Amino acid sequence: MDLSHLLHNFLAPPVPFFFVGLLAILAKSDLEIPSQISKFISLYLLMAIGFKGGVELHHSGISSQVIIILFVSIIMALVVPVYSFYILRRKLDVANAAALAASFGSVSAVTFITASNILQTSGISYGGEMVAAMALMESPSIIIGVIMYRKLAAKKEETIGEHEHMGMKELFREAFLNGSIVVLLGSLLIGLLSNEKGMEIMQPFTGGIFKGMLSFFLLDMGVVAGKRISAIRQAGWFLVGFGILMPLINAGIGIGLSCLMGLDQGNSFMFTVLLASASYIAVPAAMRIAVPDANPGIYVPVALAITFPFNIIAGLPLYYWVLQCIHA
Amino acid sequence: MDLSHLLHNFLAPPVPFFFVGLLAILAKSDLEIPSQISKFISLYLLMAIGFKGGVELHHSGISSQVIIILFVSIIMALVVPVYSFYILRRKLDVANAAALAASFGSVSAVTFITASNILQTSGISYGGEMVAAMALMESPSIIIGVIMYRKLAAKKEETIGEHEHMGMKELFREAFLNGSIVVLLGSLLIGLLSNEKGMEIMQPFTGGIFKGMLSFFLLDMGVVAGKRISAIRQAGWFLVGFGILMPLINAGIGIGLSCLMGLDQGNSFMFTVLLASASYIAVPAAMRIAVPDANPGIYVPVALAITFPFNIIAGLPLYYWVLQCIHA
Amino acid sequence: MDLSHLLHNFLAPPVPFFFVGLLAILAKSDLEIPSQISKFISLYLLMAIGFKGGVELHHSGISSQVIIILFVSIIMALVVPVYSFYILRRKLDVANAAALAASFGSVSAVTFITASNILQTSGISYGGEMVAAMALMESPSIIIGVIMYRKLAAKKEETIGEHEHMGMKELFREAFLNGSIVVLLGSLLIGLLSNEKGMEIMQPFTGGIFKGMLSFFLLDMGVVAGKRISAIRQAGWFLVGFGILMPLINAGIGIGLSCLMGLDQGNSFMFTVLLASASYIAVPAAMRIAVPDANPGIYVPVALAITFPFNIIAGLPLYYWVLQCIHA
Amino acid sequence: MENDIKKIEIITDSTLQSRLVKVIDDTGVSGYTILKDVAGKGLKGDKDGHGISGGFKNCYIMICCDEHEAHKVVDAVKPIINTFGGICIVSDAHWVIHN
Amino acid sequence: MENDIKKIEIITDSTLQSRLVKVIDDTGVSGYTILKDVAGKGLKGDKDGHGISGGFKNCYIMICCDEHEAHKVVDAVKPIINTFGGICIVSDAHWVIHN
Amino acid sequence: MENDIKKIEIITDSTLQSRLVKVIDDTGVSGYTILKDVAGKGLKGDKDGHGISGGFKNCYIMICCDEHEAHKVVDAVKPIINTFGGICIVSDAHWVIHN
Ligand SMILES: Nc1ncnc2c1ncn2[C@@H]1O[C@H](COP(=O)(O)O)[C@@H](O)[C@H]1O
Ligand SMILES: Nc1ncnc2c1ncn2[C@@H]1O[C@H](COP(=O)(O)O)[C@@H](O)[C@H]1O
Ligand SMILES: Nc1ncnc2c1ncn2[C@@H]1O[C@H](COP(=O)(O)O)[C@@H](O)[C@H]1O
Ligand code: NA
Ligand code: NA
Ligand code: NA
Repeated sequence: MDLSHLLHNFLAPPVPFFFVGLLAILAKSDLEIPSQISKFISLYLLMAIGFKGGVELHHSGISSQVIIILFVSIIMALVVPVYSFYILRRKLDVANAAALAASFGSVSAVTFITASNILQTSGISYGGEMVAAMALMESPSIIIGVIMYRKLAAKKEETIGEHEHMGMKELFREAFLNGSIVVLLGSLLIGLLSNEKGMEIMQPFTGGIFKGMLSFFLLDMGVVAGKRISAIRQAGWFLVGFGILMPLINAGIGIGLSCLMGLDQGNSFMFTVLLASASYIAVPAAMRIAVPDANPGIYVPVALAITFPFNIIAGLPLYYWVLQCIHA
Repeated sequence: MDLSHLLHNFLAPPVPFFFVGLLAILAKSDLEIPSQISKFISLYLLMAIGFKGGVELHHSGISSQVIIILFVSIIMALVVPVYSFYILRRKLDVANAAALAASFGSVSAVTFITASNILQTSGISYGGEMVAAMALMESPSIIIGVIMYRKLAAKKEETIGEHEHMGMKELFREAFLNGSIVVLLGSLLIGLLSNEKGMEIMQPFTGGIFKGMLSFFLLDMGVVAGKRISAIRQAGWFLVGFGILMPLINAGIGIGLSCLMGLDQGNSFMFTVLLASASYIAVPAAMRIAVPDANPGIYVPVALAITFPFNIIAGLPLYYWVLQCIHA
Repeated sequence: MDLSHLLHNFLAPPVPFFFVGLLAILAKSDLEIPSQISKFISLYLLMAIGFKGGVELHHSGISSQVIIILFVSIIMALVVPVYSFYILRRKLDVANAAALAASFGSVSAVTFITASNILQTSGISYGGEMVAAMALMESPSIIIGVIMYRKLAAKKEETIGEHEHMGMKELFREAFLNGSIVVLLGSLLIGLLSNEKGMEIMQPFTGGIFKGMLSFFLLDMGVVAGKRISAIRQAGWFLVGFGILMPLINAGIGIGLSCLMGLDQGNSFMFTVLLASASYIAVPAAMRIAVPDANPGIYVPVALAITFPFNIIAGLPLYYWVLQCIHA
Repeated sequence: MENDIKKIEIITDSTLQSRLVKVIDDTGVSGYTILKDVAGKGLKGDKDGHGISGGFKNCYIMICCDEHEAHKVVDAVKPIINTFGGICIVSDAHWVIHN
Repeated sequence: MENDIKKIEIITDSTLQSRLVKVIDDTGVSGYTILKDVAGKGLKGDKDGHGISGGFKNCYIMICCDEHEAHKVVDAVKPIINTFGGICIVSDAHWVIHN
Repeated sequence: MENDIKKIEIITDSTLQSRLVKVIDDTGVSGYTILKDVAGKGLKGDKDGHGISGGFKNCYIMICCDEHEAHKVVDAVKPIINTFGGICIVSDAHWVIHN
């Protein structure tokens, strides 16, 4: 599949629905997806991708390469927020830098799923371990972000009353047991344990209607990105630049590491996408409580209205193309 | 397919679910479809019908007949509210007449979809341009309705404070950019641009589960119609008559115009249904603001609890039968 | 299919999703399924199971055995609450005993559906009349429960003002016309009247995505059961024992009656499951009003957090195994 | 600001909503406002507002009216709340706009 | 308890929400709270909050502010409510915490 | 009408709901009412109540209790609101019915 073919992919569903949502909001349409529906479709997508990943893993087995991938993924989820934090500190205060760094250390499931969709249309497969990697990369950066915030914003903490201070235990629970991760990991496990019959049985749900549900979700993402876009102007050029350059840098690192680990094209692409994407669901929800003096009006729009669309529009084709050149 | 065969269709899903909902409410059951679910399924139906229409249009291409159909559709969407208004003025005040006239100038997507379902079971196809026609017919009557209201209810307007008066720009936005139209047109465009692969990929979502989702929606329509039916008694016989005769008159005009345009049986049927149906979603929402002194307790039940069920039960089979006689 | 094969079934979706939900809550995850989504999926499941049951019944016709099954089912729905009540009275007051007895006289649709799923994976069929039996068994126990409460808690009633006292007519409406029953019966009827085409058309919706939707619902059931589980401790050991022994006793009676009626293995299993399951939807909703001084914090958790999981985990395999031994 | 009114707020089990609306309608007040998805806790235990099991959701009904009407509403609502549980509170407010 | 404030409550058709929010924002108040799924009944008939037909749902907007701001909000909101219907009431309350 | 009570209203980020409920439960009040889908705007920016991104939704908690309990609730809630933002207001009301 050459680049023109790839670009063509962006005219086929699901991706263009993102632009329908985005343009609708920019044109001041009243289009709105009910909030419980967003939640439902997001859980559905996690369930489907988790289950399919588990099934893949069941087929491939847990090789030493799988272990390496998972290990490197966790390491990167711990390292990315650290250097992101120091870059961000040049312009942001500790709280906001920590929150945004955590966001970039974590992953965006929808970016991952959209990427998997591109692979599928190109007839390239990827391993179930990438879904496991995604699950494992969601939370560590939350812990790192909070630790950096607590260490480096010492004075702030004093103002937080003793019993309001979130204990480490509570923090870990918040980070590792939020609903999204539980559904993703649970479905992965169930996929892993399912016999062939279980897979066939779930196919119309997890496979058949998947693209349609993803289209619907991307429509919704477009709406939300459109609503958050005005916040970008307040955020200023530094953050816009960060939201675009950071995924490129992380993707570069991802491509390098994939080569070192000897991953095939599919896995390389998915690993790169994990590094390049930023979380706008699990991380912001945790940061509201764990880093209360960060401003979600800053850190969410960067991940949601800059990095996410950038990845969808330009990043994914670019990473795909680079990896194809490497693997050709 | 003869008439008995056609009537038989009304015993197969999705249509009978409408009666389940209706009878449940008349028997005072507490059956209720959660409101966000209604919104979701309604967006789903628009997305599916839009996408399928776009795909059809992609196949057929945009011929001169397509242009003619779209042109005539818009003209009718502008003309129907005018004569409807003058009929309604015999009994209603300007505001209510304008609002109800706008409703009849516009279309009901669910009636259209139910009609498309009848064609499908009969093995007759219709062109994607009919979906485009539906999209184009949704809004013009809103503008016409508001203009008539403003011109003819001069005194009323004075009571509306200067800055409350909805500017023409805002009115156009309200009319042409409401969420339903955006999703319908966006999906149409995406269908139009999709390659074969995109179509296949969406099939289980936009095709497979479509009938089931429509069944669910008609169940909901039955519930809502049942709840609005008591308002009919207050509305009086004039409005009941209008709600039944107007679709018949408009269907007659539709059948005539189809013959003049030389449409095939499928397109004629869909065009007729567009003319015969009345809007109970986009138009009422716009009228609440644009014609604030009209009573939605009057104009919505006529479209929703009289014209819609009338079309579903008697209208569609009738129009189908007449057109079959003509095309036989 | 031997027992190991059967146990294997519990590792394939949908059942393990129940445990994901349950464990998530016990681990204090914030996992939550939006309430309107729960309602939607529950209506979906009823629509699908009703429609499929109707189609089955259409195929099999209404034989004398069907009549016998329906008759016996109603009788049992009237008898079970009576003996349950007297068992419960040993520890509970009249109101709570009546409410809980009504719950056990009625059925759990999700238990029924999960059971049907086991049969399907085992390649065993059951008749559409079992779905009809389920519909007929939902409500009678509500009436019986309320009658026992009113007869035996005479003093209580005096405190309830004249016009608050729910009339028999209102009670019957509440019992027989709640939304779930209407959708179930309506869909059954539509399935019964559908021609072959209607069935095929609905297949992707009522069949294809069914397992996936059930998985999602069981996830939700796990969450709710997890939340109600703490109430069990307050309920005490008597109720825990009741919640486990009662389904066993009723299942025993069900197996006996199935033999007497000469049912085949599939029908026997489904009939047994109907008797063994307890309602946590229709009955509690009716009891809130009809038996206002019963404590829903007692009677719901027994049905939802004890009997339901017990049946799913241990009951269904056990009943299945016993019936297989009998029919082998 | 302008007219003094009473604001009545009722919170009780959802299953009672239609019954309450009926008696409130009968008092002839000009309007009321309803919230359907209300969670909470009271003497009858936790209502987590969950969608699966029946009977764990509240409704909230608010009525603005003059003092005379308020007495009528309270009298109509009282027996229902007394029988089935829930709360009803009244506070003072002022109409600013109502047409 | 601490500072005296005014609590303004507005209930009207959902379609007016964005318009109201705009004029309220313009008054410079520090915040407001919105409920989107509100049913009810008033002079313009029943709003059953149903999802199918447009125009049968209310929104509820609540603003806490000092008396001076309250006058500004009421002046901004009044023409909208007067034109399109709905209610606006004001009552007294106290800030306990607000940072 | 009958007993004087205090009505406490708390609006803050949804993620704090379980934490608030816990401290409120500990004060021993007889009940509270919760709304889960609350939008709004405050010092911490817009909450459009959207379902996709975490942390853009509020919860609303209302407690009716006597003045003594009200002090306990406010004391319990204050540190949380002070740390994480949101508002807490108190107003006067009267029990009409409560059993
Ligand atoms: N003291 C209270 N303050 C606020 N809401 C209450 C209070 N007591 C009860 N409620 C509400 O009323 C509902 C029904 O109360 P009950 O019947 O006492 O369980 C509860 O679920 C709460 O939502
Ligand atoms: N007296 C009232 N008390 C409480 N809510 C009211 C009252 N009047 C109107 N409302 C609310 O305001 C909405 C719009 O009012 P209206 O424009 O008069 O129909 C109604 O649907 C109710 O939700
Ligand atoms: N002045 C106010 N009036 C009404 N609601 C407010 C006000 N200030 C804040 N809120 C609500 O409290 C939420 C959290 O406030 P904050 O933490 O200041 O952003 C907001 O999203 C609003 O829903
Ligand atoms: Na990342
Ligand atoms: Na029309
Ligand atoms: Na039973």
